[in-house]
Amino acid sequence: MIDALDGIDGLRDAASMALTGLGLAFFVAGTLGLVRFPDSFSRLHALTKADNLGLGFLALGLALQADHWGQVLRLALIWGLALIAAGIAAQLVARAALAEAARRRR
Amino acid sequence: MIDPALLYGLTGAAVVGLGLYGFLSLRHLLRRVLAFNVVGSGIFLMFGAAGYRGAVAEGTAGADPVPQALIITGIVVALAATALAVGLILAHARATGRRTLPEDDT
Amino acid sequence: MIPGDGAGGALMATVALPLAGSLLAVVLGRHGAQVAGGVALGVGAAVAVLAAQVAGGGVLRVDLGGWAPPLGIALMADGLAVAFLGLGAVVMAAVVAQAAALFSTRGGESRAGYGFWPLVMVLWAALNLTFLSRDLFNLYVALELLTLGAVALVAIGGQAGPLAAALRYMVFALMGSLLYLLGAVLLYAAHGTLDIDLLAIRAQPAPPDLVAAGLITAGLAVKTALFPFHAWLPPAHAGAPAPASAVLSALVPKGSFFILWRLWFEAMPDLAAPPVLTLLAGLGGAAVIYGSALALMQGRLKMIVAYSTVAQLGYLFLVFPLAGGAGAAQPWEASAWTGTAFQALSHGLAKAAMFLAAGLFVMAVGHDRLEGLRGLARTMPMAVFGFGLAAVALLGLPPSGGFTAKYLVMTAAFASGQVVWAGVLVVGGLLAAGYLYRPMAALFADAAPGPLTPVPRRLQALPLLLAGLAIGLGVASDAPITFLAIGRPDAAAEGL
Amino acid sequence: MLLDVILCGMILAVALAAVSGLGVFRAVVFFVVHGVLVSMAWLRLDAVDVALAEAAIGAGLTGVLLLSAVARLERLAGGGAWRQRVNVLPAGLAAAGVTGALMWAFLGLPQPAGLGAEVAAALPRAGVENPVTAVLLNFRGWDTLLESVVLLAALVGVWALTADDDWGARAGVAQHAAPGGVLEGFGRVLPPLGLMVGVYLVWAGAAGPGGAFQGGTVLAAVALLLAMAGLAPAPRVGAPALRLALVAGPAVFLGVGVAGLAWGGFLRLPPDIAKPLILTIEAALTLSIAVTLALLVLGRPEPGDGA
Amino acid sequence: MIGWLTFVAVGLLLSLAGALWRVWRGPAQADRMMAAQLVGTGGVGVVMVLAALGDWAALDVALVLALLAAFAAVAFVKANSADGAGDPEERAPDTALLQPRAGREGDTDRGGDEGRSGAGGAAP
Repeated sequence: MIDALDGIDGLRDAASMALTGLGLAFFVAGTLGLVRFPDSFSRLHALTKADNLGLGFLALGLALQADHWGQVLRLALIWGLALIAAGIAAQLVARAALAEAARRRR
Repeated sequence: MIDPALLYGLTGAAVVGLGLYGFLSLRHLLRRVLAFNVVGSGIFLMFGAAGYRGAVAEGTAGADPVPQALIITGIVVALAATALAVGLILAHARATGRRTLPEDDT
Repeated sequence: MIPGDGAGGALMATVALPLAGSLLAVVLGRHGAQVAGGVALGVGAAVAVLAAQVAGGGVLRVDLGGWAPPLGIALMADGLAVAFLGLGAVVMAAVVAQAAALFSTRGGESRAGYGFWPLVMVLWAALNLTFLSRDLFNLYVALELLTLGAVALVAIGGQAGPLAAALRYMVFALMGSLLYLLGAVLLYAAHGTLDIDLLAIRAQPAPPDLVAAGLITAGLAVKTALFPFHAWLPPAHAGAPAPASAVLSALVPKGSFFILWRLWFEAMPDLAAPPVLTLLAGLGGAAVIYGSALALMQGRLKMIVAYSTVAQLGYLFLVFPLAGGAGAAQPWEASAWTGTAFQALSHGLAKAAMFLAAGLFVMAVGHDRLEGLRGLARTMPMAVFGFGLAAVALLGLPPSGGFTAKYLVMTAAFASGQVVWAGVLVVGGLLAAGYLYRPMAALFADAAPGPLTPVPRRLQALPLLLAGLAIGLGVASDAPITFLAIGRPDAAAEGL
Repeated sequence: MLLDVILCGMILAVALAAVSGLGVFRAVVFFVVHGVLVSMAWLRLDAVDVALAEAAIGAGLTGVLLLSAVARLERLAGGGAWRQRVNVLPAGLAAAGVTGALMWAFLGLPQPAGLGAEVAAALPRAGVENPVTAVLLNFRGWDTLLESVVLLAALVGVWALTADDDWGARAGVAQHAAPGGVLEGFGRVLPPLGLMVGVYLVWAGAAGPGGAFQGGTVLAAVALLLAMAGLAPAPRVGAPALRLALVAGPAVFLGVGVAGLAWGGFLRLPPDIAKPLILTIEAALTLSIAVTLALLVLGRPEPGDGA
Repeated sequence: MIGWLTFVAVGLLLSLAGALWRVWRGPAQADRMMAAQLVGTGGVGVVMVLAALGDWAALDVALVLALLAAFAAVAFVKANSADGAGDPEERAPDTALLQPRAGREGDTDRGGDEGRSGAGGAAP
């Protein structure tokens, strides 16, 4: 019974390790995109998508480790807020980059 | 392995040094205010490290609350001073068209 | 020692009243002057009651919130603190009276009229707190409040010159605050307390204490505009409106000096290695010479008076080698200690009188260049006579308080064999005669003064009153001397 | 342990980058990043309350304040060749000297000393469970009262820099945003959530990390966003309601302090009613801090030129 | 589990280090702002992992960081708009810039090391 119990625990740990690992991978991808991509817009594209996905997986993975529901709720709220923030920031920064480039061309 | 308190304390001291260097050598007033904030955060890091060191020795849970309270007070006081400094810098720039103190302008 | 009972009320009122006044002035806007007048009366009464309590019952301690140090914050009123509170109350009363005419908000709420009153009352509360608090971090917050209030007052005029002066003041003051905070943090890290009396027990010449003492001294020296760091003071004090520059010059640097005084005589007396004390006094001496020399070369009256502040503040630093330092309490230490207190009080009164008088001259003539002030003695006799009396006090001629101060410090210098400081006093006095002669000559010149707006007599009485007090301090000097002895660190050793 | 070494390395690198190199904008961005890294460091040092304050103020408000100041300063005083640095050697020597002395002092610290035990001993009589809030609002309440007055003094100082004929106008520059645009959308979506988080932080401050400052800063950010998204115009400098809100925190705190004289001493909170007193003070303080910080970041009234 | 989460936290920190390089190098102001945005989001991630490692109360810090993450970008965007207080979306974008370019660095990178209206001292 006990090892069955830790079987589930083992499963839970394995799942959260996998998810957090995936999250980390997306973050690394986001950073690589930011560093390697040629121009502002493609960098913005890379970082916004990869990071938020990464954060989502990370939140999911950590939710498995949570002690009680309050933390899972907060993790979801954090991810939601981060999504909003990333979406807004990406859109506005892109427009600003466009305006800045336009100003430089004149 | 060196204990965390010492690591963060020495980092705080180094951040104070960097901030002080910037504060004394830079001429752009906004950068000097920024360097002032960097020195402030270095001081608070040292203070927090001392607090952490005190608490670990006494075995109380969490860092020593008195430095934490003083650091929060210090952060808010630093923000107030920064806001007034920025207001002054903008008013001075509006009056004289200059970003530096008169004696620093070549 | 009557901790924390009703007697604490008067002590708290000296700080709580100006705070409440500044809050009220922020809300009431147009009636700032009346609020400040009420606060000036209230604090005056509180200081009088406090003086009676301290004279009767000795040093008075209040543990805020009922929590004793090291957990809580303690405020303490001894003879020295109450004397400085008294200086603040008198100068502030005169400043409020003159500012009421300058920053009147009867017409409608104007910018300067709105901003001046809360700032000057916040400055007053912070200043009183620097005289009373026994907790290093509490003193840091008081110093920051003092700095923000003072910088905002310098910039309240709004022209380009004062704005640059306010910015330079802020840059120097922020540097001073950071160094002071660093020292306080190290002391807490080493001893687990920030209270001056507990530090006195726990301080020992170990690396953290030495570095902390050095940083705190450097920080406070920057804030007191000691010689190498004085560049910010003259343009700031000259650029501010007259009532503000009276407060800035007469009181604000004394707040940070007072903390330095407390630290070297009460928190870390045995840490004071003689070379450090001599260095401080040496910089003080250099400030006297350099400040006076520059005052000689100024064309504007307010710049002369501002550079005179740099010089006069230098005298205060002579107390460290004469009365500080380890070893048995020498008999002359008490007189050097009391003499420096007198110097601070008499300079405060005289300097406030001078700046208020300068404000009246600017009100009359429109500017403060010396050539424009020629012959003002005939049309504004009371203000010019007040300026003259203040000059007597600054020079240290008998019977002024300045003379008593110089006499006490000089006898201490000769008794302790450190004659060089006596030399500084003499040379300083001569140079002061030099830079004060030029404005006096202009004022009393028999040229016919040009067109000027009449200045009401009741305003002219203010500088005269303050200067009279500076003289009175010397005439009736025995009462203050005994009062200052209450709570002095080595009270046992009688003065010369 | 490796985590701390890397984090400290990054904090140092960011601090170095913030003070060296050319360009003020880059320095400001590095400072915002510095705020995020330092709030992580506070978590490693077991100081969650400070991490909250650093995240809200260091990474939040100070960044907004400096970023808008940079662009405004470029418009007012941009262009013209000028020397970035002067007296580099003395500055470097002084900085190195202070750093060396600090490290020598930190290494020379005797046995660790702290007040953790005293606070824990006095906590039952403090009225709140969170030791940091107990220190901030009871043991050292005097510091916190003065600090709220410091904020007010800074705001009055900033307002005193207004041009004479602009007095009485709305604080800061007139903000506007594209109707129905992304920014206005953000201004509609975030404030309810932000309000909830802010109030939660203040309320949670009694038992766990949080408190008037952290909550007040988040609420200030929400108010700023409403202004920046053009949804709510900044209040007029002379508005009586605004002035009462500004003064509420320090006034209530001072009032409770004076009332303490009846219980034996200034700022004395009797243990049995300490909690309600502290909660009222915190509510008033949060209101004042939120309003004051938002107005400090908005800056002096400038109705005329948008520049 | 603790070891793994520490590894993840270290990995996230190193990815932030990459973003720091972009903040230093990034030719245009917008690049630097993006990198700051990434550090913000990455910071939320690291704080979440630290909360799982240590005290779960640290989730509030991640909450505040996530809440305020977009503020720096909003302030930057508003400050760089035409009158310093506007919104970049108020004027129609100049779409000519978005024509695909074969292989060349995007137009925004050809600018000098400093963005034209960019930072600080005009003298590089």
